[in-house]
Amino acid sequence: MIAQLSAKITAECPECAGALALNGNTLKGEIVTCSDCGAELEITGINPLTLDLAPQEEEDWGE
Amino acid sequence: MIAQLSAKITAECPECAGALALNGNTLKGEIVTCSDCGAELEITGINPLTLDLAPQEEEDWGE
Amino acid sequence: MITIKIGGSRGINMDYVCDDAAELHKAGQKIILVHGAGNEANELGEKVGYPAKHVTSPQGFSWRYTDRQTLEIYTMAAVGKINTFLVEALQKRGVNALGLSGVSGRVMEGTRKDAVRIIEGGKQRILRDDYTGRVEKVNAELLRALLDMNYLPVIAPLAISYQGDAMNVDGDRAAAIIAGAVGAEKLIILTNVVGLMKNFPDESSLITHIDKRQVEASIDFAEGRMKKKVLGASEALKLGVPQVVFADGRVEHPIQNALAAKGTVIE
Amino acid sequence: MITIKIGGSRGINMDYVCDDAAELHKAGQKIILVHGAGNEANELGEKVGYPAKHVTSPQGFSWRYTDRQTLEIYTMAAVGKINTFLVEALQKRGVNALGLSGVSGRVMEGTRKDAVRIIEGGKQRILRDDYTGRVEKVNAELLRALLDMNYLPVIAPLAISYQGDAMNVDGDRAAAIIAGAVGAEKLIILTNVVGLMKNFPDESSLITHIDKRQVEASIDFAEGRMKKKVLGASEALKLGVPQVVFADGRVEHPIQNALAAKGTVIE
Repeated sequence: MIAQLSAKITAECPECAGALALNGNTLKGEIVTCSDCGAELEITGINPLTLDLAPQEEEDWGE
Repeated sequence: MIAQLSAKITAECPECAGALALNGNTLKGEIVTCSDCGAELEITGINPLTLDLAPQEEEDWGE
Repeated sequence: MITIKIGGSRGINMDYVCDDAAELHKAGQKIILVHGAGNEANELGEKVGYPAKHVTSPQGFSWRYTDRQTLEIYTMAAVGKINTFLVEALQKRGVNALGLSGVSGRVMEGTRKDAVRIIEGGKQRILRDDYTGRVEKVNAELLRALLDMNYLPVIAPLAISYQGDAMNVDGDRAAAIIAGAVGAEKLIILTNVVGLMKNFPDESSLITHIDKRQVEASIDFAEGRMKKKVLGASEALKLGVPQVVFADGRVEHPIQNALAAKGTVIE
Repeated sequence: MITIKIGGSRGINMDYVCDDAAELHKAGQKIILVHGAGNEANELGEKVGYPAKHVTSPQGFSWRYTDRQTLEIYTMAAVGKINTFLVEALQKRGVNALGLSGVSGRVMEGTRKDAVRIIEGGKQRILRDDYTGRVEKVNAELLRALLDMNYLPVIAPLAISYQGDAMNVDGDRAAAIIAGAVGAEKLIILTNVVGLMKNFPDESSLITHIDKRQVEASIDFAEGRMKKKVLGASEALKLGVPQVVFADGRVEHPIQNALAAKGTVIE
C-alpha cells in the first residue's frame, strides 16, 4: 500500500514559502502544483511530511 | 499420477517366456524380477501391458 | 550480420524462427537474436502471486513497473526460461547458441530511471524504485568476439545501469541499439502481425515500404506495442542501420521472408 | 587460475564471497565461479505449486527428479535468479562478470540419463523423463577466451546433453570437471560448514589436511550433501587439479581463507 496523508494539511512550498493546501488522501510520491508560484512539487515523505521540487525527467520507453 | 495395473495379471517373461505373476498395484516403470530366469524386467507400458529387459545403468550423481 | 528481434507476444512460432535461424547460420549468416519477455513474466507473476503492474507516463506510454520483486520475476522468466530454452532449441538444431542477459559482460548498459513520473487515478506520482531503464551503450566488442568464434548470441531484455543495477529494458529498443552498435546490415523485427498496416487489422492494408525519413510519421499506423517497435526502428536507422524490416513471426521461414522484403521494409 | 564452487545451501554469505572475489579479481587473479541452485529451486517450486520431488537411487544417492516442468522451475531459479543477481552483485563491485549456463556455447556437455533407476515405497522403478545428467565435456576454449578478455565467468549448474537437451547437473561435480578442463591450480568449494569434520558437527574435529590418495576414504566423514562434494573433489584431483579446498562460506574473506589453507585441504 502507498503511504498517504491521514487528514487535510497546509504545508509550506519549498520554492516560494507560500501556503500549500494538501487534501487528506495525498499520496507519497504524488506531484502537487503550488498555487502561488506554480512550481511542481513531489511529496517525498508522509510521516513526517516532506516536499521537494519534482524532478523533470525525459520521456521513458522502459518495458 | 503414475499409471498402474488395475488387477492381478499373469504376463510372459520376454527373456524366458516363463509365467510372470504381477500384482494389482504394479506401476509403469516398475522393475520386476522373473522368478524363472531371474531377469530384471521393466514395465514399459500399462495399457496395453508391455515388458522389456530393465536397462543396467551406471551410478548417477545428478543433482 | 543481421540482428533479429523476436517479440514476447503470443502467436510467434518459435520452431519456425529457430529452424530458419539454424538454416541461415549454417549457411554462414552471422546472427544476433534479441527476445522479449512480456507474456512469460506476466504469467509467472500470476503464478507466484505477485502480478505484473503496468503504469503509464503522462505522455501515454505504458510499461511494467519493475520494483525489486518484479525484477526477480521478470529475470526468471526472461533469462531463466525464455533465453535458456531458446538456446536449447537452437543447440538441438546444431547451432552453437550462447545466451546472455545485458547484465553479463555489460552487454547492454544505460541509465536507470531512478525517478519515473506516472499518472494513476488522475494523480501524477513519482516512482523511485523502478528497475527500468534505457539502453545507451552496447559491448559490441564482446558480441563481435562471440560471432567470430561462430556462436549465435541470444540476448535477453535486461541491461545494467551505470551504478550496477540490473534493469528491465524495452526489447525492441535494445535490439535497435545492438544493431547500431555492431553495424548490422538489417534489423528484422518479428511480430505476430504481417507488418505495419494502414487500417489495422486489415492485412490487405499492409504497408510494404516506408522511406526512412517518414518513419516517425508512420507511428500513427502503429497500434499499442507496435508504437515501441516503430520507435525502435527509427532509433536503429538513426544509428546507421541501413534497413529495418517488420515481418510475420507466425509463418514458416519468417527470417528468410524478411530478407526477401516480405513485410514492411523501412530504408 | 582458480575455480570456486558456491553452494546453493543456506548460510553462505554472498556479499562476503563477492567482496573477496572482486578484491582478488582486481589483483589479477583469474577466477571461474560455479554456483548451485538447490534451495532457490525448491522455494520457487513451492510458490508455483509444483514442489520439487527428490528420488533416491538403489545405491542411496538422492537427487531432484527433474521432469520437464521441474527443469523449467530449476532453470528459472538457477539461471534466471541466482546467476543473474550474482553477476549483478559482482558488476556492482566493478568486476565484469559474465553469466552462462552450461547450455550456452555447450560450456558443459554430457550424457542425459534417459533411464534412471530409483527406489520408492520399496519398489524399484525406471524414470525415463528425468532431465538430469553428468557433465563429461567442458568448452574450455570459450572459458579461456572469456578469461583472457578479463571477464569473470559465472556458471549455472545446467548442462546440455549430446542430443541437445538441457539438463540439471550436480554443481559440485560440474565445478570439478570445469576445474580439470581449464587446468585450474585450485578448486575451492565454499559450504556452510568449516570443512570436513571427523565428528560432525563438532568444529574442533575439523580435518585440516587429507592426502589425495585417501580422498575416497574420507567420504565416510561426509554428511548428506557433503558426500557429493567429496566425490567432486576426488574427480577434480583425478583430472589433475593439484589442490581442492573445502572452506567456510559464511565468514569474511572465504576465498582468501581457502587460499591460506583455512579449512580442509586435499592435495
